[in-house]
Amino acid sequence: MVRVEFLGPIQKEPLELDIKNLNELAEVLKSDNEMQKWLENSAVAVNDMLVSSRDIELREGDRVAILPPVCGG
Amino acid sequence: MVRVEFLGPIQKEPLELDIKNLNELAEVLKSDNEMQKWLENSAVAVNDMLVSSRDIELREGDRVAILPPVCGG
Amino acid sequence: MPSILKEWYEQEANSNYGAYIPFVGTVRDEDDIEGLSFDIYEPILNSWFKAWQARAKEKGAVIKMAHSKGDVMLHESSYIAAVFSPKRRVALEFIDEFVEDFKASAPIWKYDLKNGKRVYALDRSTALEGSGILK
Amino acid sequence: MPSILKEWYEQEANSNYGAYIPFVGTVRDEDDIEGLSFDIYEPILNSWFKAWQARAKEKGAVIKMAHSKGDVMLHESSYIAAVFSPKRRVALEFIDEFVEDFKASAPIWKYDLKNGKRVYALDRSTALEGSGILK
Repeated sequence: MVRVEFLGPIQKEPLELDIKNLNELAEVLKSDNEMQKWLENSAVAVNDMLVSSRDIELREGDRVAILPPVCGG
Repeated sequence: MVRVEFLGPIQKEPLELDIKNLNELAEVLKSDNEMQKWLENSAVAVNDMLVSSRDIELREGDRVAILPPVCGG
Repeated sequence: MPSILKEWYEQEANSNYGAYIPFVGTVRDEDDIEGLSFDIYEPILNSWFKAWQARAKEKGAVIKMAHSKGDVMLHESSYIAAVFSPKRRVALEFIDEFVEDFKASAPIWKYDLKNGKRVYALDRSTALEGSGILK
Repeated sequence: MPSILKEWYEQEANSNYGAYIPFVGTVRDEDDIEGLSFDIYEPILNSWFKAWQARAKEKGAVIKMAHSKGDVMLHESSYIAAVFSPKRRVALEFIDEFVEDFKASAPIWKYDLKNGKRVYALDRSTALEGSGILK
């Protein structure tokens, strides 16, 4: 299983998903109405490393984080 | 009379000169051996305003300052 | 003044740095807010900051940072950073680059506190690099 | 830490500035010096600084400055400046421009203290704009 966490203002509980890559994650999240608005402006981290493409295989135990727009300071 | 002061590292007592402009001041200072090395890299203030050309008339009571290279901080 | 500025200064008192430039960000009274509130995702913030510490070290400099979590009221400081460097030019450039990248890259989310509620400051927020890959 | 940084901060505590950036210049231990020493010509320094205060005001900012006269020993601070501004971008640019112009334009002369003597730091000094008109 892969754990997916939603950070900051995204009001959504973590998911435990049986997925093999970020393409499969995209399909799951696109079907979620409340997530659609966040997909456009959110970044993705796999095991706390930001990734720049969907071309990432996921393994058992990986953690994915969804990061909406930031504003520190 | 015009008072001429030498600032910072220029080891020279102030002068009281009977001069009408900065051209006359230049002539006086050029004839001073210890001043020659400073003329090239020093700026000039008249009544505490830096001037950018010699084209300045001086009046009775004016104060001229000679400012060698600076290094604050 | 935030006491951490003094602590940092004392930590480096014998390090022979010629320039010390702190940056202090304070919550302004504007738009009728009561304050700001922040969420921080520390694992990514820490690795981002470690990369900046390595960049500082390459230049013979040191960078320090502190950020508030949760609520910060008006006129309180929410964010403090500082660079120490042998030379002023490095320090001036470094604090600018660091603070700008902090705004663009640090995984921190800001909320206005209005009528006791947290309102996500979407219009002042910046999408992280690589955002949108799942859309 | 120089206590004047705290004083300045407290002076502006209720001014609603969002960014506070001090610059602290400290005497480094190098070239076997015992310290530095400074001469200042205050009338021109003051008018130069007033012009910068006016520039700061135009941008809604405030600039403060203090510089030592006479001897400053190793690891002591000789020069402190600070900018307060509503916005960070103005503050970051202003402190950089101010400190650089200070180096190039402030009527201050620096001496190394070596073996108890003052040695003018000509090689680190900058001729003021308009220098050489009498040569």
